[in-house]
Amino acid sequence: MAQIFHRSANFLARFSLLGAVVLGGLALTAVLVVARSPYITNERVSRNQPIQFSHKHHVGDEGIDCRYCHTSVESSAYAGIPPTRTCMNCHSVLFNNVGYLEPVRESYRTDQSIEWVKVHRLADYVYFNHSIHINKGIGCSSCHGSINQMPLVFQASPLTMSWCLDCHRNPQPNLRPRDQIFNMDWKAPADQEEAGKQLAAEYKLRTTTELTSCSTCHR
Amino acid sequence: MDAMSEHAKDKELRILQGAPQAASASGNHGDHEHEDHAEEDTLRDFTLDLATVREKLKEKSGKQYWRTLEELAGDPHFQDLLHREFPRHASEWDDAVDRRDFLKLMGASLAFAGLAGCGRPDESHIVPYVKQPDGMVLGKPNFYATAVPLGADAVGVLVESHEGRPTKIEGNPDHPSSLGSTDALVQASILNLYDPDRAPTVLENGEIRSWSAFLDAAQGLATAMKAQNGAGFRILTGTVTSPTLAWQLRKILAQYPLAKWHQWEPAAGEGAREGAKLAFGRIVNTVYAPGKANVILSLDSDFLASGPGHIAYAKQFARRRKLDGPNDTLNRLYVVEPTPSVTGSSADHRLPLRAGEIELFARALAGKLGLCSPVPLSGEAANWLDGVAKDLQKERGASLVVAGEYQPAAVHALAHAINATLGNVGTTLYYTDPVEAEPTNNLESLRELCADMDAGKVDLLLILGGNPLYDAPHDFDFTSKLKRVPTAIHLSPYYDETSVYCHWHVSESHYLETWSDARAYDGTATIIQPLIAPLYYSRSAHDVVAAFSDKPGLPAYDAVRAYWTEASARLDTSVEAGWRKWLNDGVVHGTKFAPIKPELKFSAISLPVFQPAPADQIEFIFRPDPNVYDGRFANNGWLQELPKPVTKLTWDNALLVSPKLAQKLELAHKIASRGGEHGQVRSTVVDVDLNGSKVTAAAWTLPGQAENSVVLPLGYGRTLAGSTGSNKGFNAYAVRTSNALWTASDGKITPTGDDYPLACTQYHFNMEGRQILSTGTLAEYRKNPAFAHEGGEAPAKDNSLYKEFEYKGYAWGMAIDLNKCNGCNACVVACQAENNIPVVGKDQVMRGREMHWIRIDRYYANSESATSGKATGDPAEYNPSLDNPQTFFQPVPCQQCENAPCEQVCPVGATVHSAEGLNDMVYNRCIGTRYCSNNCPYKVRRFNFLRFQDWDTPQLKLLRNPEVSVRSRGVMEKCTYCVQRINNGRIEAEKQSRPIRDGEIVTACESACPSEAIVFGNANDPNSRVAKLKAQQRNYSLLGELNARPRTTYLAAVRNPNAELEKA
Amino acid sequence: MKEDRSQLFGVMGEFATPEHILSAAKQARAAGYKHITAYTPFPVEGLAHAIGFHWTAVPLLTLIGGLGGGLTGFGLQYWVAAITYPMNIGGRPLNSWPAFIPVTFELTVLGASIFAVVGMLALNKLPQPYHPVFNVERFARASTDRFFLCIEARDPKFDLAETSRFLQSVAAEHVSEVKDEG
Amino acid sequence: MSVTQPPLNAPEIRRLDPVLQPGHTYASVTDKIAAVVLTRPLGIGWLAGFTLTFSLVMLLFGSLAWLIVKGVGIWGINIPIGWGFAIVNFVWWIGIGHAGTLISAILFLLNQKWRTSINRFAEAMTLFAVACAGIFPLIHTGRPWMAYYMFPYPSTMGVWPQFRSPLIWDVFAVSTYGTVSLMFWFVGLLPDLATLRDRAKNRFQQLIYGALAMGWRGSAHHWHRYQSAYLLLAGLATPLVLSVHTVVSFDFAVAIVPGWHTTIFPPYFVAGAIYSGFAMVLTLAIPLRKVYGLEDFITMRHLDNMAKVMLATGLIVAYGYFVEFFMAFYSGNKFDVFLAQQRLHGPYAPYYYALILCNILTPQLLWFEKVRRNVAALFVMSLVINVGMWLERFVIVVISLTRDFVPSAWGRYQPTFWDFSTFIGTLGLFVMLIFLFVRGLPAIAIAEMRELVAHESHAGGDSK
Repeated sequence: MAQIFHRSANFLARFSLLGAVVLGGLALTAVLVVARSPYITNERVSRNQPIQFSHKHHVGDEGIDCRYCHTSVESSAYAGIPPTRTCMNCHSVLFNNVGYLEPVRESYRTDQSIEWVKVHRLADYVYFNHSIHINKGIGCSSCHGSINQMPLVFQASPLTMSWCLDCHRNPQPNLRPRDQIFNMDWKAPADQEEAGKQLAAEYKLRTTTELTSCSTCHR
Repeated sequence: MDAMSEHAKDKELRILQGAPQAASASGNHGDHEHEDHAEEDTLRDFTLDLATVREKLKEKSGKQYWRTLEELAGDPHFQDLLHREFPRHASEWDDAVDRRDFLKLMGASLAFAGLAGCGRPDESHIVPYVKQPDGMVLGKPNFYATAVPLGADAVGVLVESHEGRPTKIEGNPDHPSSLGSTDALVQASILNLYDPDRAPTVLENGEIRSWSAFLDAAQGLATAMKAQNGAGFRILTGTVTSPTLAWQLRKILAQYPLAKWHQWEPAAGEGAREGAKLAFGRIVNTVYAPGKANVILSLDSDFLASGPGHIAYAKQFARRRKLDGPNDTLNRLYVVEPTPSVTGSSADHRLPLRAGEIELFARALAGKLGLCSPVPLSGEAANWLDGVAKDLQKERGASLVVAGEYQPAAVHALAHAINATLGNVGTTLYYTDPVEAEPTNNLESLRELCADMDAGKVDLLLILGGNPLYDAPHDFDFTSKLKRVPTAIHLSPYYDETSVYCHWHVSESHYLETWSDARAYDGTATIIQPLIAPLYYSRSAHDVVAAFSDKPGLPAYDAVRAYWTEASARLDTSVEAGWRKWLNDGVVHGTKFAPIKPELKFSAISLPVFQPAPADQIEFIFRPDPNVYDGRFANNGWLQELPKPVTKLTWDNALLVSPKLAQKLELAHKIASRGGEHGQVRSTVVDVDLNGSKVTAAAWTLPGQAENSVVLPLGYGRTLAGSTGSNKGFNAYAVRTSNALWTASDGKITPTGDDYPLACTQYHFNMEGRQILSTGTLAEYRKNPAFAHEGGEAPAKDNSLYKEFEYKGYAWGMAIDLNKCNGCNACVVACQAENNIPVVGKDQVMRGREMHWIRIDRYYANSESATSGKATGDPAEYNPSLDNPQTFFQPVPCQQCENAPCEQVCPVGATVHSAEGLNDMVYNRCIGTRYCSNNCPYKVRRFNFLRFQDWDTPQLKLLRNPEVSVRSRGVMEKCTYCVQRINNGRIEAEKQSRPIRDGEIVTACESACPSEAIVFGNANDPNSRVAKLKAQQRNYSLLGELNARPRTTYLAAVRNPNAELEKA
Repeated sequence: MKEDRSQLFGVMGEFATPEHILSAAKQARAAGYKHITAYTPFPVEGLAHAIGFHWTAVPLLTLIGGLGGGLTGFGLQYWVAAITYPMNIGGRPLNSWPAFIPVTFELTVLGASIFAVVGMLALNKLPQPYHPVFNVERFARASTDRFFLCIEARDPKFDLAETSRFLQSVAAEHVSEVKDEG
Repeated sequence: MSVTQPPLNAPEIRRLDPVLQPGHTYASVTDKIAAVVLTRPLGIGWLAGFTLTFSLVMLLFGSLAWLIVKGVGIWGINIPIGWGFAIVNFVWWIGIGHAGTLISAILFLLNQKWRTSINRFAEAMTLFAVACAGIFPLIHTGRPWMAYYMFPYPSTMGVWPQFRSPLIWDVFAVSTYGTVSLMFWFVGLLPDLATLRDRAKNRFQQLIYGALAMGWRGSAHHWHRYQSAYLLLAGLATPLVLSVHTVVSFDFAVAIVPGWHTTIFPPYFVAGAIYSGFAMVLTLAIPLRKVYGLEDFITMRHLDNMAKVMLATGLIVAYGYFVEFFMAFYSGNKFDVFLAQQRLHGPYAPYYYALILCNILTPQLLWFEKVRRNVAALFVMSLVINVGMWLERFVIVVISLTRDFVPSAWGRYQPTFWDFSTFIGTLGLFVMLIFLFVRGLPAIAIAEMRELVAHESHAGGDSK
């Protein structure tokens, strides 16, 4: 009988089989990697805002406290986005005629809200509550990063569920004394391991099982 | 499309969003924060968006509404005009802007429905306030006190508001009609606010008019009327308890001396008024104190579930059913009634009698008590009477006889007399001046009006609320008479049957949209304050009446203020001083009526001889439907889908007949194979010929119904109720005539041969000898306090191979006292409102897919299974035990089993146990295998077989509770003990690092329950109420033998029958 | 007509029955040939032994695959249920090992089977669509009803003429050269 | 029997037909079987059948599309009956999928020569049945697009499947079974693909079969490893095939629903599976041998043996039914007792009686050789048994759910159009795949037939 395939077919056949397996593997891995990439999590993606509001300037340079604008952060689930009036408290006097603040003044004049682009988008269905985190010694920068160095705010953490879980399973490394909560430059001290334990006790933190129960975050 | 992202959007409604601003008590005209997806599009190109919205919503509802918006809200000329004409209103009209925002929201939400993209969410926006109202903390609901007016009563409530959206109604503990609880109607009334079918604006002969146009017209008419001194000016209202409205009306009558004010309340009986006249020569209001009575006899009165004060009565009554140990005592309730009611079902002794025979019974009782010559009774009634009479006499001063609202004057008079002789006046009941501002005989009042209309004496008819065209006695032929009236003006929330025949229709504001006031059953007044600016161009009765006064356009707020400024004099305080407190407390202090001591001018002897209809004659009685009442709630999906307390029917009314009669007339039930016992029953259709007119109805065999008495429930068969309520059931008004408003005879029932599918959520009523609802008598309980544990019982905790999980912190648990539950359904609707539970519609209910997280099972304790042994428990198969069965109710929410069978079988861990013992349900993890539901012995899990949630109707988005995920299609859902409330409560406690206090967290069902039957709390804390209840011997767990270890347990029902009657 | 650059792969004898090829193989072996292969339309008992092929690694591979699969299976389940995210599932213990058995078993079988099949193919150097023997015209019947014995050129004792004669001597019906194109 | 009949060594089967009609050579069997694939023109019958089944497959796709659009609500399921046709069909198909591997593996280990001519298409049938079955667990979920949650993969949520759930066991059991069956089938095919390659009539066939054959040349080394691998696979597939339906039965046995929670389930499900499996093999074999004139290879002996297997497994199933009742009353568990009564005179009693008729009474005819040798009778009976086994699953899955613990929640079930269309669709898919198979691949293992020829002729030689 005549030879059906050329000699090279042997290599091709084996190579393609192997290739298929390898490719499949790579594809799967790729999916998993992308799911964790900024493309999906929006981590470190900064957004253009209607007004080039610089947290760096207000927080870092002027040293304005977070709570001056995000008033309900200690009491409510929502930190709260400041109403135009809050801006005007200062800007009716300061820079009260610079062009780039016109949108603020306009909003105040016309009673039309400023539309900020949302930066932190939590996963669907999670019921996050700012106040309890603040009250239990989790500082702003633990999740939001060094806002005081961000001219334009970006999302500093992946905000994925497993990221949340990391801390809910072992909060100690992120616990701070109450007076450090709003300190953007807080760094864990050398003895954080020890301090963490003490703070956990002081704050009466709930057990890991309690903190990782589904209904702690999902309803 | 990806349902997940739809969820997300909905959750985002939390930080809302251009809801029309709340004119909240603090008087702030708050702006609002949006956090929307497609928000930007809607802003960039507003007009385009408006277009799309209009487009989208045309299919939905209220075409005119959208045209109006174009013409009114949009059109600047119109605005100028307004500003010129009524500068006083300029400010008010500014909220047209808010309406635009409202549109944006709707545009956005509609966009959600469409572009809910899979995968990567695109940019979304945060739209903060420009000036944030003081006292508003984003994400924290505010509660405002107001009242829900219904008939001759008003229930004080606290309304939960999220960023200006009223979302949930709770009872107001400071209010006498509520005492902190609510009922199904009150809970559901909030849905009417957001009803997309509401009349959107003012119409003149179907053409859209502005309010100002109406004011012009009104003024025109007013001058004409003035000219003829008001002759031919008629005002028709329902029962009015609003002092302000009455005050305004009286002023009008003063201005137009010849004008007349008529009243027609279709579902309120004349008996009480006429009976009082008969007994005391004047109309009085009777206030009961069931809590003080040891023996109560109800003469066809459903005082636990309907009529003024029923919530308070239920509470007081239930407190007397409290049973902590064998030494406690119970009160005793006797009920004589033609058709099983909630009250009758919780009676210790119940005697089914035709409504017409109740008077005979009352006379007989009077006779026994020596008020008149003895009246012979026959059969069971006779020895029943002896027992009751003895019991009542035994408890002089601590007994109570309550006459039913739909019983004739004589029965009421007799009740007054009997209570007097028993020395109950002043102890278990007292009298006050009537709560109604203008007590009149409604029937005569309407008759007179009709006569005048017929005689062409009426030139201007002002119908404030109500729907006489639908619910007036049909022999009055209101329609043709209304046609003779040159100008008829109708104020009502919907463009309904009556509106069609009126020249003007004004959309009536919901009580959450307007200022007003109302009196409770004991006279206590409450200022009704708006929580939200009107969603539509609607107005209140105050506005309409003012339009004819010399102060046209006087806002409701001013009217109310004005009245109370005047009235406060009598309260020795001033509005300035009292106002804020009144609003805050939800009651105007010092307005409760003082008891009066009317002199009894009546003796039973004086009554004419009474001859009851022959025993074999079928009597037809009319009763308001427990859910849609007189028809005004017909378009309320929650109430339509709510299984009626005793029949468990939904979406329809049916002719209720007794098993015996059903057998005689060969009326049958066929259990459809679709849905079956838990869904669909096909029942015989009959023609009812009555008073010369005819109606076709589905017949429903109801155990416990008096043999020859049939019930025609009112409120159905509406033709213009709205998309939800139209053409449901049959219209009993069609055969209701003025001479037989409540009880008719000489009618005929003839089966047509067809049958009709009825949606019945629980057809099987027999427990098949399983340990489901433990019941006993007080005697049995005293003999064996642990009787509930006989039959199946949970295995000991330690006989498991494995180590038990320990619950060290809180262990949430619930105890439901079956001794207190009367099956009133308040919890069911409360749960629906709290947890964003969708309405699925009749077809889906008939497939056994209703979504209620808590259901109320109704069992007949002493009923035998059907003779054929097929255990179908089909009343169609007659057996004597169904003539007057003992009825029990059992609320069944998720049992939160510690060894949850559902959790073990879920492949993805979508339902797992929390550290506090909750059976968590994680909607976003659920893939919908329904394995958990199969494996749930209690069948409390509910599944979104289709997309049941309404994602499109923007109004309904405003209603949703932002604290609870809105479940998408294909997801299992169930009761979580209101985990959102638990979490919020815990967070607050944690912030103050203190333990959660007992009673700090209440579930929606618990807070609604008038009889305090449901108690929730931390079972680990021995001092908590729930732990104490669970410690009782009556405490047992449903199907304990399965060892699922439910956290929800039940306390066995203990009835307190009269030993003598038992013997007899 | 360019000259034939193909080199010799071996000579092949064709037989009619299993019995013949079996004896032929035995004799070839006896004659001291090392590199012998037999091609048959169906497995012929003892033929492998006759050409001196005894041990195969397939069973060992299968065992390894099975063990691997099983351990992975149980390990995964234990890790998920008891270590990475321990959750109270209906009051069942974290390590509900009886519930983990089915999956463990299935993965054992899966692992073993895959190793068996893939191992078999790999050891047989399959896929190998091209092979010199296919150059022999009559070889087509090797998959129908003919039995072939091939003595390869790399055999130290191989000599085209000598070996061909040997094959005829053991009653091969045809003897043909097996060429391998370069 | 004629003298020409080769006396097989085993005396007790001497009086039976041969597993292969005499007079066949290596070439003749090869020609006959390969011809079906390589040379025989497409008959009008085949085309008609294919068209019909193909349109049914379109119906299936239509139903699935609508399902995805609307949700599982288009089916008759409700609360309390959360599982309806989807799961019934799943169990039924999986059951059918048992015969193939059983024949190839277990009968192979038991060295049953008669398996040879039926194992190939029995295995094919297995694969196709598993394919049909595999559709349902996926689509019966409320959110099929989320079904990947059932696989263990490192998600950004840090959550994993819940391995205590029998549904997860299903996922692994069914996918393993599918994979192993496929490999088993392919390994068996290798030599035959080589045969087809070598006999191919055109370049196209050559390339296709050549590629699939992977260069198989039947060298002694190949055969040696091949046999060892095949034996091992058989050894692995045997416990696997038993485990699969055991796991499927766990879906019910592990739950607490009365009528599901029974220890008898695993054995009786497996028996039931084999029962229905053989029924289906008969349903396919009888027309197949007729149409393609393979009576020589699929002889009465095969049919007879399969009938006997059906009889045996049928009796085990009957025993299962009996034990269910016995345990209900013996244990005195009131829920089980109630359910037992329900089966006898509940609203669904007719289904139960129908099932008894199909699965227990009818097969008793197989005691008679006359029936076993009547091809038509066997064919009809195989259909009856397939129906019966479907009913059994319906009775177990649906009827148990209609009346469980709390009477207030009792309900009933009525399938909708979409329930039926989906089921019929899968039937279409199954038959269509069979149609493609018989024309694309040798329906009978040629190499093994040659082995058989060798064996028989050898035996014949002795008898001389």
